[in-house]
Amino acid sequence: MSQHIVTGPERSRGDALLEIHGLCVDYGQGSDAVHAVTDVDLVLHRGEVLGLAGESGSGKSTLAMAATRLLREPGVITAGEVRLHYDTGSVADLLEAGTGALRVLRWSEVSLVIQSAMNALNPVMSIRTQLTDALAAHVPDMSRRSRRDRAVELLGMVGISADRLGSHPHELSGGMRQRVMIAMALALRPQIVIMDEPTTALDVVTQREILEELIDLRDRFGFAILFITHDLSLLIEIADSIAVMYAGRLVERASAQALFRAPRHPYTLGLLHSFPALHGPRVPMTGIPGSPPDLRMLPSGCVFHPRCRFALARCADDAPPLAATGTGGRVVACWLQHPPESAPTELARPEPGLEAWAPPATADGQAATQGGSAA
Amino acid sequence: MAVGIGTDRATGAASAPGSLPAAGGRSRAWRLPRSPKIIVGLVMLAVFVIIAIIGPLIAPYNPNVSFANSSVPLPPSGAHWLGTTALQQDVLSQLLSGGRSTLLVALIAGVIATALSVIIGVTAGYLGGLADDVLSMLANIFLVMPALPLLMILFGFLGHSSADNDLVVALVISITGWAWGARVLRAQTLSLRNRDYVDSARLIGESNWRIIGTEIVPNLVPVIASSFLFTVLYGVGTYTAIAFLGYVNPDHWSWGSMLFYSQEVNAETSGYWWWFVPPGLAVAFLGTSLALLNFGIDEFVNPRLRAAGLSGHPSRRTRGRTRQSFGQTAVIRADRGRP
Amino acid sequence: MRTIARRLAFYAATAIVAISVDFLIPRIIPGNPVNAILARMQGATLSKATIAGLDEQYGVNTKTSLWTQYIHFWGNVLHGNLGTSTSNGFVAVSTVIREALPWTLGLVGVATVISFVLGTLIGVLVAWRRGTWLDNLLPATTFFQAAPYFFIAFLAIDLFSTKLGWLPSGQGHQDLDFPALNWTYISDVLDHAVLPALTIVVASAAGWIISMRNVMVTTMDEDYVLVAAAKGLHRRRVIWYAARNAVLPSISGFSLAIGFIVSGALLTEIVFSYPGLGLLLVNAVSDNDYALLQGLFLIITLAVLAANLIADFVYVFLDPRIRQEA
Amino acid sequence: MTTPVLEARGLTKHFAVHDGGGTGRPRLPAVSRPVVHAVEDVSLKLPPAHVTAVVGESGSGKSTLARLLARLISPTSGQVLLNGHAAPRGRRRRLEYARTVQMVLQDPFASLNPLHDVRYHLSRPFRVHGLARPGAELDEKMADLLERVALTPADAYLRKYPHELSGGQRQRVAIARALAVRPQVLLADEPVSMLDVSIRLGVLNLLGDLRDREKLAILYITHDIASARYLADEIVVMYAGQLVESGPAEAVTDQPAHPYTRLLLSAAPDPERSTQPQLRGRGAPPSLVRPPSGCRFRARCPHAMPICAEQVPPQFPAGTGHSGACWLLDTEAGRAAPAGPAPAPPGDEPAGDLSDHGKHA
Repeated sequence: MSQHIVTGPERSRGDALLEIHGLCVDYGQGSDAVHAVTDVDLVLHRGEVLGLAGESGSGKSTLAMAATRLLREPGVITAGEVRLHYDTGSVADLLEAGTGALRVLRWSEVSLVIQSAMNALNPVMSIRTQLTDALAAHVPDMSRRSRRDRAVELLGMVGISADRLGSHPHELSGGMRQRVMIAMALALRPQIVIMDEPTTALDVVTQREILEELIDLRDRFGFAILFITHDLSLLIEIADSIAVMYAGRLVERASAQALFRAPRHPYTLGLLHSFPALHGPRVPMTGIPGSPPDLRMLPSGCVFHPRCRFALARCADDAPPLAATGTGGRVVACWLQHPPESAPTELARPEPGLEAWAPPATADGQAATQGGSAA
Repeated sequence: MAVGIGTDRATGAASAPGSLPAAGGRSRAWRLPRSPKIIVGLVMLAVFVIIAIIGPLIAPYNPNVSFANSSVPLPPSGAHWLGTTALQQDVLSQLLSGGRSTLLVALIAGVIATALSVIIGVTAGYLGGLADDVLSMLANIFLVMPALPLLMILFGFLGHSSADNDLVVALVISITGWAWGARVLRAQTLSLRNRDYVDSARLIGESNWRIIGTEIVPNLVPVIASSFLFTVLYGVGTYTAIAFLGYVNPDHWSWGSMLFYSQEVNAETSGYWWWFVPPGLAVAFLGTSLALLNFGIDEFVNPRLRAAGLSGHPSRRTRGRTRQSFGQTAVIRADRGRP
Repeated sequence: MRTIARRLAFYAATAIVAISVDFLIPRIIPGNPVNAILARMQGATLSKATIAGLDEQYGVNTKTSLWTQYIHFWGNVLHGNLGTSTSNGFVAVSTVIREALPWTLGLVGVATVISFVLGTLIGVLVAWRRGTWLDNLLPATTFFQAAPYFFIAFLAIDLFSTKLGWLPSGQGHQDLDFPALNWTYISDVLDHAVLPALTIVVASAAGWIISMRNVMVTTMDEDYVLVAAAKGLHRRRVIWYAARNAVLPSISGFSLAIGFIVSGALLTEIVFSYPGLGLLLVNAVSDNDYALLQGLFLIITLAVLAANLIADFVYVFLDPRIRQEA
Repeated sequence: MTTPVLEARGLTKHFAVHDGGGTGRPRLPAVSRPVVHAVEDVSLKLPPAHVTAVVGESGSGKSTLARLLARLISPTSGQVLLNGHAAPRGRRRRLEYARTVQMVLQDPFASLNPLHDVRYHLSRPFRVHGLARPGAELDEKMADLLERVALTPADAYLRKYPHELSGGQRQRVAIARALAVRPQVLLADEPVSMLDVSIRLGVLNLLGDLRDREKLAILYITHDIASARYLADEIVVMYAGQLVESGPAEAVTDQPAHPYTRLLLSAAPDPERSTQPQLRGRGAPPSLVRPPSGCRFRARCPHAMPICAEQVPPQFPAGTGHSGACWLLDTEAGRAAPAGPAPAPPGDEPAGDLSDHGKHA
């Protein structure tokens, strides 16, 4: 069934697909505006799984929704550009696009899977209608029959039998609904699929099954995924690279393994130490002291400094710029990395070479990883 | 009126697009609602309350006195600002005298019906089980039965004389008016009953009555207020209808009875608009003030209902050029002084 | 289907309650209705049998137990025997009602459907274009929602009939004996129905507008509407995604509204002297025609129940979650 | 192991299936409605100074179990023993029970009434149980309480309303309220799942401290097996209303005895994992309205045998203080494949297992 699904001919992994530059998003306007996303730069490459990690209020969903112009009122984009690269080589700035242009590129270039599939599927419409109406809107000359065939094919891709076409969402389990959402997202073979906490509401076994299928589909069709979640430990397993957000700002971006083995930002380090391990000796861990800040009353300087155990005097006054560090295009916004030699040992671990990387199978290795947090 | 809303709840770790970390939403629960709807509604209602209290005193004439023998109503003039009726009575004086009974009956009916609906609705919702089944059934029956025919058959048998008594009229109106509030309150109580903070109160050993009194009913205040306003609105309409049908003692001036007399001589087909328009508008605006307040409470309970143009202060800049439209986030380039 | 069965059981229970209320009201309310009737008939000589019949009907001067009377009452109701109308020359109540019923059903039925459809469409539009000038419609609708039906009827007559002379101000048709069913007659009936129908539509559409607008605004916040926009569907289709869901609460709230609308429509009929149940009702009260009063209450209640049942069928048809509930 | 403070013996809870209650539409009275077998024959002991974690997916019955133990709902059958005696009934006795057993609920945004300030929430348990007179004594006790949950200075918090607190602070207030009566048992139903990742450990550590300092017996309900391993002394795994495995925390996670526990472990996120985990037992839990005969996991189990459909597996020992409800562990019948207390690590079982089962099947 997959034979006639063609992945784009000239697609090569690694080209920039979606470039976000200096994006700023507010909720509300004027003096009560809340700055939900501030000056974010992010690039999604062809075929890449880019993880966007952060806690509630970090702006990760807002960023993704704003970049696709789907953010609701009172959200407003106040600065930046979002460039979408087509297969043909042409480029569109989504922030300058009009209604018609946006409608054409939606779903055919960028599709979306959101958290709770119960709410993302229309409760009074059949699965078939919801699978085929995007086809009908974007491929007007497609016959009713071939739309149906495509819907069957899509369901097959996510392991759901064709007899579910006539079902309504309430007749499916949570996992099935999320599979339908994924199938729907792939209907027009988009280059980009944005996934906003796609598995958070699911049980861990179902979550794992769906992630496996997802990565499998990505390998077959080569689309890129912007994967948004608060679960950093999950992201490290499935993402190629990860961007960490805090209070609306990007604080660190690196390849998944580099971020995991050698975090450069104290917040990333803290997050990594907020997930207890499944193996090895049990060691006390502390998480991060304090709470995420209220976006209405952000601290001065580096927004993370009140919770940072390494904070320097200047952190309270100056916001650190997002600066390149190490190799592989990783960036970090932290004064501790200026210069990198001055960083505390926990934040200066050697980066793993991707080729030379070997699984640290021993319990000792894990203990060492966690040692930093045991303070 | 410090009221918090059960529906107002942050979503915790799950950050839905567009939902802020709930700080703003939560503090809202403690502020006196100040929407334009509520202010306009309150001002209008205040005017009517003042008319009800001092209206009969400031009426220029005795509403019962005829000034002439002519049977042709006179249009508005310097002597009679709102003209006269077919009996040559002063319309303005009748209008000013007619507010009191309308408001009083509606108020009494509202209080009785709301009390009934709170008792029945909260009991049904909190107790659940058979009590709920029976009480909900009762409420639904009263909801489905058309009220006016029921009132008419009641007044038909009671005879017109009984309708002189404001209290009897209010009582009869409240019998047909409690069910809506009871149904809404039952549904709200049902959802509150399963709230974690009710379970928490139970867990520390609070008694049922204490839980109803301190955990459930205070959170129902907006719903009760809305149900009360709705019943008063219903009372105004129903009392006016009954008076319009002529079941209220003719000596008892109300806006409804003014409409009754104007209808008796076909004022509407004779062009005597000054006779029926003032009482009709008075009823309509009194109702509007109550409905606006109700609308305000709804918006307060569910802020999403707010009309963007009437609440808050949208930036003038955006209104001209980029209107927010669904599925297309506005881009308003602004220098916000980046850090 | 279980939902339908449940609703049927509920309506049956409501009908039983309504019939019992109908039976009880003349018996629990102080006073002697038969004397009142006799007083009103003045002079007219009534046979002993007629008076005995009245006594039985209202349970006065009788030794039969209340329960037996109740059973008897039920027997009469089930046979369509609603007594005789004293104000209409002792014709059977059922005959009197049968003549008036089509007028009311036609007027109220058509007006309600129009007002529901119109109100719902406007409500969708106002919700979708939130933040535009359309928001200003809401305070205006609030006014119409609060204004009594009969006041709007007054205004309609004053404006369109008295001042402009476009339409007749009363009756259901020209006073013709035995009208033939031809175009002249039909257009005459329609002519007479326009103003009353307009009154009902204007007065009741406001409620539908506001409720639809509020549900629609809430529904537009649902994720599936966002997904519809994200799919790049045409705007009308996106609106449909939301409206299709938002209309459900309106339909389930039908029972609440229909009682109001019927009450308002009866008053409208009175203002227009429309030959329907409303006019009968008001005359029955002023003539102490208790049997007719009871019969009317019964018929109106049953008609409202039937309308509710239809709304329930529509609801079940439109909501797959209920439809498949086995 | 010391005598348990709280013990569940054969607790079973069947719920009537809801039919549209709460929609405002009338419904018929209950006539032979089907029931959900939410919790089936669960026995459990909570010793003092001990955290027992109950791990399971949604619908596994873990929250129902906690509510049964808190006596928010009453069991269909089975017993709750408090310090070795049948738990008391009646209003007075309910207060007595509440003084010993307290509970913290999942959602800190819902468990505090938005209309009441922290002072009100904390003073109520003292007032209800007559533990402090209003005035200085009460103030002192509330300050002490806030200190116990690390919310200082107390004065700053007492005047606050729930909406002025962060999620973590709210959950600490909820815990403080539960601690006011100096209970012996604290039932915590997913106390951190609604909190931000970075502050979860703070609350978990607080629970650990309470166990150590105040010798509380704590029941920690969670779907996150890694956090159970972090905090708990003992882990109990539930599946579809039944208890499938229990034992010392590290034993359960490092040498899981039940195929379901292994599945759970292999599915849990683990950044240390080098290869894709192998899921053995895909699918969904069975309907609890008509639960399958025998072992409820058998439909998904890679090792299912005929006996699994015939009889509910009892708890078989799987090591010191470690047991599993799985016929594979039935050493006497010679069915057990993995000899000794340490079955295969999660995910990669020796192939020998399967062939062994095949012979018996």
